[in-house]
Amino acid sequence: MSKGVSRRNFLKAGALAAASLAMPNFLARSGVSLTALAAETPPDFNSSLDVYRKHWTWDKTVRGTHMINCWYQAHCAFDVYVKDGIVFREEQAAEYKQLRPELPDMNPRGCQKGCSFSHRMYETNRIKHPMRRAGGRGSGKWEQVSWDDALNDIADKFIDTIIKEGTDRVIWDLGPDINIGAANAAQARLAQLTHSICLDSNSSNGDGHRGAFETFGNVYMERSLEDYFYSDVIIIWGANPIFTSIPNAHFFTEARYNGTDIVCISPDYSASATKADLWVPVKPGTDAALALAICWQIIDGGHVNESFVSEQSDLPILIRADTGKFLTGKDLDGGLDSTFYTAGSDGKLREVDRKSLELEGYKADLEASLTVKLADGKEVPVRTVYTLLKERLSVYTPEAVSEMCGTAPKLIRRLAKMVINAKALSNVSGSSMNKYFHGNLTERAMILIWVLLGQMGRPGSGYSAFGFLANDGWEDYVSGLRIKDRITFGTEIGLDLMWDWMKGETSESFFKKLSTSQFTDPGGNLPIWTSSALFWHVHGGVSELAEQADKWVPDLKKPVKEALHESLEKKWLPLQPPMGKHPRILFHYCSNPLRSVRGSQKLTEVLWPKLSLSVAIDFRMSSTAKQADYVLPAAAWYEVTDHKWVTPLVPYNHVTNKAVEPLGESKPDFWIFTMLAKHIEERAKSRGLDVVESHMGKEIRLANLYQDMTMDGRFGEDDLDSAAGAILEQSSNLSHVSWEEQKETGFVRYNSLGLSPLSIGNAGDLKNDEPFIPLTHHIDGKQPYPTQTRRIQFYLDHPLYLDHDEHLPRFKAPPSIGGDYPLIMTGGHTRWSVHSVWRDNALMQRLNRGQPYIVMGQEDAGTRSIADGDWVRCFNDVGEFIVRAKVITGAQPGQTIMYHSWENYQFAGSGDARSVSPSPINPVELAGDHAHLKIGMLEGQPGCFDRDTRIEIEKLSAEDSARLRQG
Amino acid sequence: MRVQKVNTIAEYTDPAAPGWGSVEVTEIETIPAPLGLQPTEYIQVSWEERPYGALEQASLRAVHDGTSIAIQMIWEDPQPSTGAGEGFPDGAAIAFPVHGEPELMQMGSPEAPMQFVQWQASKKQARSVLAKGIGSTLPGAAVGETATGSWSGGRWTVVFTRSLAGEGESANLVPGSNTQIGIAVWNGSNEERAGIKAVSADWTALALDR
Amino acid sequence: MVSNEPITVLERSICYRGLAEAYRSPAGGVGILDESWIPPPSENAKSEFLEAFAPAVSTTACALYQSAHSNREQTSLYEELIRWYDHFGLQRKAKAELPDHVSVELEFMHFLTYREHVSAGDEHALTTLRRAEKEFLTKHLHPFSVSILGHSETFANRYKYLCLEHELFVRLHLQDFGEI
Amino acid sequence: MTDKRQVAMVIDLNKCIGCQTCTIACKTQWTNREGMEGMWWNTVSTSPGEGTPKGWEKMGGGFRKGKAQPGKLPKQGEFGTAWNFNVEEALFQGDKHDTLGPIGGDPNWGTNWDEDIGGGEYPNSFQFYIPRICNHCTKPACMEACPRGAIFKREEDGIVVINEDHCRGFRFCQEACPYKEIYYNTVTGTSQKCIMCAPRLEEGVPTACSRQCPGRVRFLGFLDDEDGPIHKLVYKYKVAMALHPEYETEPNVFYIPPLAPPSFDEEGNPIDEDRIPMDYLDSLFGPAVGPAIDLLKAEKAKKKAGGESDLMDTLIARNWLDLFGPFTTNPKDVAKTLEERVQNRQG
Repeated sequence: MSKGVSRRNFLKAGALAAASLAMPNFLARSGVSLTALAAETPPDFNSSLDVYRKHWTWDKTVRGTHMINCWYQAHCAFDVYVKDGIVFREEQAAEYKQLRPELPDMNPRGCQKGCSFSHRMYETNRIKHPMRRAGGRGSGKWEQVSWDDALNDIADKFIDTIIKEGTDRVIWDLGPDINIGAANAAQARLAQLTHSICLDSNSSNGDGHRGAFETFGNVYMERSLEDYFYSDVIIIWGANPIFTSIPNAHFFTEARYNGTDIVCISPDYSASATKADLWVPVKPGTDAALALAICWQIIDGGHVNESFVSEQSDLPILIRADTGKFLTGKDLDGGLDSTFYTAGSDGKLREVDRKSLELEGYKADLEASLTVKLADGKEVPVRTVYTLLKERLSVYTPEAVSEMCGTAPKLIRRLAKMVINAKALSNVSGSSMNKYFHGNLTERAMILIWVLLGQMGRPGSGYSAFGFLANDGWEDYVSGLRIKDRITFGTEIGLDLMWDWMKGETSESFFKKLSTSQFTDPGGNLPIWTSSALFWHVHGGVSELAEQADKWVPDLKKPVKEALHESLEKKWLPLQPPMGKHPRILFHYCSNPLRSVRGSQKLTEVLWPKLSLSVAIDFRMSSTAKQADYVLPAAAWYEVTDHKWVTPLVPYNHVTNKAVEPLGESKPDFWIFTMLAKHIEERAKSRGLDVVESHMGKEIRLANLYQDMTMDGRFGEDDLDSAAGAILEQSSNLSHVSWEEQKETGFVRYNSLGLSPLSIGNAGDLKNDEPFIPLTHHIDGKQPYPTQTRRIQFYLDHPLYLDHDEHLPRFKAPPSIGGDYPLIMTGGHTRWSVHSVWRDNALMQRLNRGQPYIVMGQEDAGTRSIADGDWVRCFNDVGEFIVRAKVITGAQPGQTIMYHSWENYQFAGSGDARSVSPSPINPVELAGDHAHLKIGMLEGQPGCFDRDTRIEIEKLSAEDSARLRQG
Repeated sequence: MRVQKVNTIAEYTDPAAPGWGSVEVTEIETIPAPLGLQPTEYIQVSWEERPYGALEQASLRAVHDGTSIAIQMIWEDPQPSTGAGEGFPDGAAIAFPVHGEPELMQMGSPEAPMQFVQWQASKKQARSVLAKGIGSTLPGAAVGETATGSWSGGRWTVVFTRSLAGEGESANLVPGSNTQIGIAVWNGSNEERAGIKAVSADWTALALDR
Repeated sequence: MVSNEPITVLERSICYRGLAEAYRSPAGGVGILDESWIPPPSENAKSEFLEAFAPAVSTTACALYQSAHSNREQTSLYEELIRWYDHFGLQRKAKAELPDHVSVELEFMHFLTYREHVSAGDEHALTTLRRAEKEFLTKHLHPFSVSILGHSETFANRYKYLCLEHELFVRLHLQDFGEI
Repeated sequence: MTDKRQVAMVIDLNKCIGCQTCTIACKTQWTNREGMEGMWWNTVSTSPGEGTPKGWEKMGGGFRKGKAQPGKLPKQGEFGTAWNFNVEEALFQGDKHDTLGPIGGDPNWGTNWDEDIGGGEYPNSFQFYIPRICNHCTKPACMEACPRGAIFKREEDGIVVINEDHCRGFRFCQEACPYKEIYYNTVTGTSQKCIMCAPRLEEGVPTACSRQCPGRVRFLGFLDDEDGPIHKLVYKYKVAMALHPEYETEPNVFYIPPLAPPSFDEEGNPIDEDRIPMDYLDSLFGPAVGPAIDLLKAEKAKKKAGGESDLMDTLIARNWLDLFGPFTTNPKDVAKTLEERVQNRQG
């Protein structure tokens, strides 16, 4: 009997009568009843150390991965260790097969972020209940609401907006982390069933690879990692793989041991440069000059692979001296303006074959120069693209280029020699080039090197731009699984595409048209897309920041705003909703625009006031969720079963399996979108609504939305698993292994590129037991390219390009965006997070500095008497932010580096790293009425630029820093 | 040193108990434990030039009530260290021979072990320790040992209690008979621990009243 | 019933059960805990409960997860608690609350004390169970309860008394152990 | 009597990309219990730099000419305190200006504070990443310093382990270790250190830091296994060498020294002068480092010219499992339970 505790009336009278065990959270592990367990003799216990006797124990492991856009370094199969319904550890599965004895295998994959996701999943910023804001937007005051209340309110506002103002006022802000699996298939189905607008985030992320698009008519070209082992020279250019391709990096360090020369071209002695055999420092944003110097060494030294360029590129094609345009059939004999000509050494013209690159022995004269008689009788001199290019490049001597990009002439010659003598030349591509204003010119100049040398389409040889590989069953599922085979797919879209199909267009150009149609009128039950960059600039007010763009960009022909409006009016670039019609509802799904969009301070000022509803769907609080009206808790990646797109670098479909129940009231995204459709249907019925017309005149069946969404109940809100399986069964490139087996192994190698518009551009034969080489359908198969001249095209005779003297590659100095300030704010993806998902994770922060910092060199810090760790103010004509300084030895004088994806709330004071980047639109990117310069999935849209931003940095006094940090 | 008989030691367990005022005080001199006797070369080398065990003496009082003994020990320590976090705690110990003639400086021997009760500022419970030579301390037999310390005005006052009789390998204290007592003091703020301490150079005779 | 003999082991176990239910839901613990101890729930019981225990809802709320009251990482705290429950043969149900929720820790004490009740007479079992109860209270439940009490001072509703009595009850149980 | 064997590790600094996946693998495997928040039994630092604990190379310990050297007791702040963050206030309750940051004000040191700072001056700066774990030395300074004999070296694999039941938290071991690889747990009052994943090795599973390294940087195996890669790299090719051999503890973790691109003259032209000063590498690895680097360069040139190189093929390790000697099991296939916690059961 215990002494000391006096009997107080803790218990109600009679409570002892019901004196039994009540344990809602537990059951006996051995399966006996709890009362039976209580009766057993207890195990011995002397201290809590006994609890740790069995240190490492688990109930089960499940194959999992992380459904986030790690892009170049995507994806890794993990074993997720579960005990008692809690994930407490994960470790790489590392069971990838070696393809060939001479090639390294892919193991183990994984990185420090993936290996700590279970820690992130349970952190305090996890959202566990639907929340509605209880104060002003961004006030940080929330109230917990039930799913029903939240979804009913959202459904009502959804319906009100559609009826009053139109279906194009509802916007799906889709971030880079959409998985092209079942989760975002549900969102896409809901979008296409309600004709609401999906934002293509690639343009506002600045990942558009504009130069590759202008040259190949397609951005998608990437090899598999094993293929790098066949290169004898690998150039890391516009990328920092040691930071941002952690699971891939061993291929480069191992290739270096294998005798391959690794070259790193970067302004700073970056982490990737430390692993190179030759580091080539270059001034930020001036890489085009260096590339053109190499091109000139190739041409001047007589190293041009003439047969390759004659067959594959537009270099032999004739240009009219008077107009600077291609000589066309229309000019000569009133024929087509899509017929172009080359000339043989005998001076006779030959039509450029639109159906095949095969020359059958014909030899074009690369430097043909003759006069032709036009249909209207005019005599016009014509010359080849090659001749014009040769004249243009002759100025890029090593000595001249050294002035432009700061690289020493001897070093330029040594680099050129290495490139020219390479047997198999490849590049590690990132996405920093197209975050410079003239990034497109840089990439066109880089591609010219590979084309002049014919370094393409062979083992270890080729240019890599944008990597994307997706299942091709997704479109089928989104359009309701009514499209069985690919051909009928054409008829669904419309007859003109069918006619192209008949006319011998390649499947690639066919799908390019399909992807463009999704921005204008998708028909065929596919979602409507619009460029996120255009959306943020026009509706979000970001373009107002670029008012003074003409002061920063010397050769602008007209103010950016005017050029933008002209492009919209002339329908060069479609924008939905059109200018002047305000968006009303914004769903943020897998995206964080207030953190990622350059000049995002404008969004809360201009766009948010227009919104009647902002809904964030995420598993954690973020800068964007803080400003939302509703935050809906999404299940995390070990709490759902689904699969994710990858890139050809690691051509394996990766599957994550549900290891534990979603935390709190969080739900899989699939459930959220399907339930939203159910609530809209119920609310529509109760409000007596049935059919509504979309802004494109399509019948929106609100009263049967849930029925249509679930394909008459086949895929209800709890059928995520079978929906994910159905997508793969529809996929021509992933149905060779059953869905059950794919869930078991967690990864399976693609057995073909498939027909998704997001992968077909790779134009190669992807097999599941061979390294993959892109573009072989063009190089070997002689299939034409999806460009105006059906060739790799360096000459763009579009008026915008001619006006800005960018019809041919050239060097333009990086403009002083943001004003005339001494330091350039370059940037880069960080080692410490993929986008912002891990940026505020405690484990990652403890291995970093816990607070945002800007990297600068010793010299620049010295002249401003800034010491490592000091609080500093970074400012220009557009904005400012305060941050701590990190002074390193490797940064180039004049260069600062603001690494990517700090959340806004991690910055002291009111500004953040985006406040100084106005990102004016580059006028040439507004072209849209051209044979291949038109909008498509993830390509052909205006980009975003922050790497030319100019700033000044000043040390903050103690009082300033205290005052400013209150913000 | 005399252990006065009282009817119960209960009133003496509080370091500031008034009863202690009337108990005879014995000063025991202390010297730094010899460097040469430190069990490892590393400890000798790293404390060669570092002063330690600077305490000169401690004043002790002791009473017993026929079943257990209470010993009050007071010594100068300008800087109290509770050993919170990474710090080292102040400490003190009272040693008695178990049997035979244990050499105090050698911490006894296998044939002549000694038992001591140790107090640390970082812990509430005292610890009984058996020593059979330097570096050989093992948990001692339980002798109902307690120790409560309080610091004020630059001095620690600690009261140890333990039963007179001890089973197994523990030092037996018999009323009316003589035994010996030795002490050790650790100054936490000087990072003193293990063999780095101030010790009584030799045993002090201890006579228990009948 | 008011009397002054000491509380029996069974009564203590049922008190733990009542406290666990009180922290689990707005209407919890009503059937067991005496009104003089904790006033009965008013009509807006739900908002009172959220006002007291949902940090996302009110700035003065007190989170009911031990991880929010200690600087231990969640995953390591979960692992340790799961090992405690596992050591005594308990397994979490699929849809159970997280292992560091105060109602789950109270439920575990309800189980240990109930087991102590049915093990009357088996000295070895009693000492083992009491030693485990003491260690679990010392390492987890008591410091957690003291921290909850600290937060609850600013409460304006009935839960102020629940946190007060809960901490007192746990502290008295801890003092009862003395030296085992 | 089991014959004495020694598990060893070779870490290739040309493949380490400083991503800290090893650090996180170790943290989630071992140092995630009470009092271990600030512990990193595996760390990766950027050299040249202060490293962790801050300025450990100036903290003494180890031996000189066989004689124990006094060492400094590193503080938690020097290892880098485990900052906590005001997530609750900044995200859920905060008014507009509550910044999410470390509680307790602006830190000025952390476990990886000098990441990517490097040495020298642009454009001839230099840096490389160096992972460190306990070296499980053949002559452990920690074992010889402990007055209670609470540290012992296991016969079957040479792993140096602290028996936490005997440890009284005196921390002479922490001072005596010249690599400062021992941490103090203020909650348990005991010293704790890397145990070379002994429970994993006992099940044939590689250590967490080596198996989970995406850079494929770590070779693991027994030093005496003659046809294993470790023996070859350490004894045959002599390209894997001890860090700070002058500490005389005979560490059993060996490093392949780092190569670097050529440095530049005044006009920015590449010259073949070592970008990483050889005297700096000597100060880390001793005089053997020069010939090792020459051999690496020569073997790479052989491969570039189309020739064969057993050394290069060993370092490439095309088949990932070749890195791990006899330890090739996937942990998920191990029995569901790993019995004893090594620390306090042995000895």
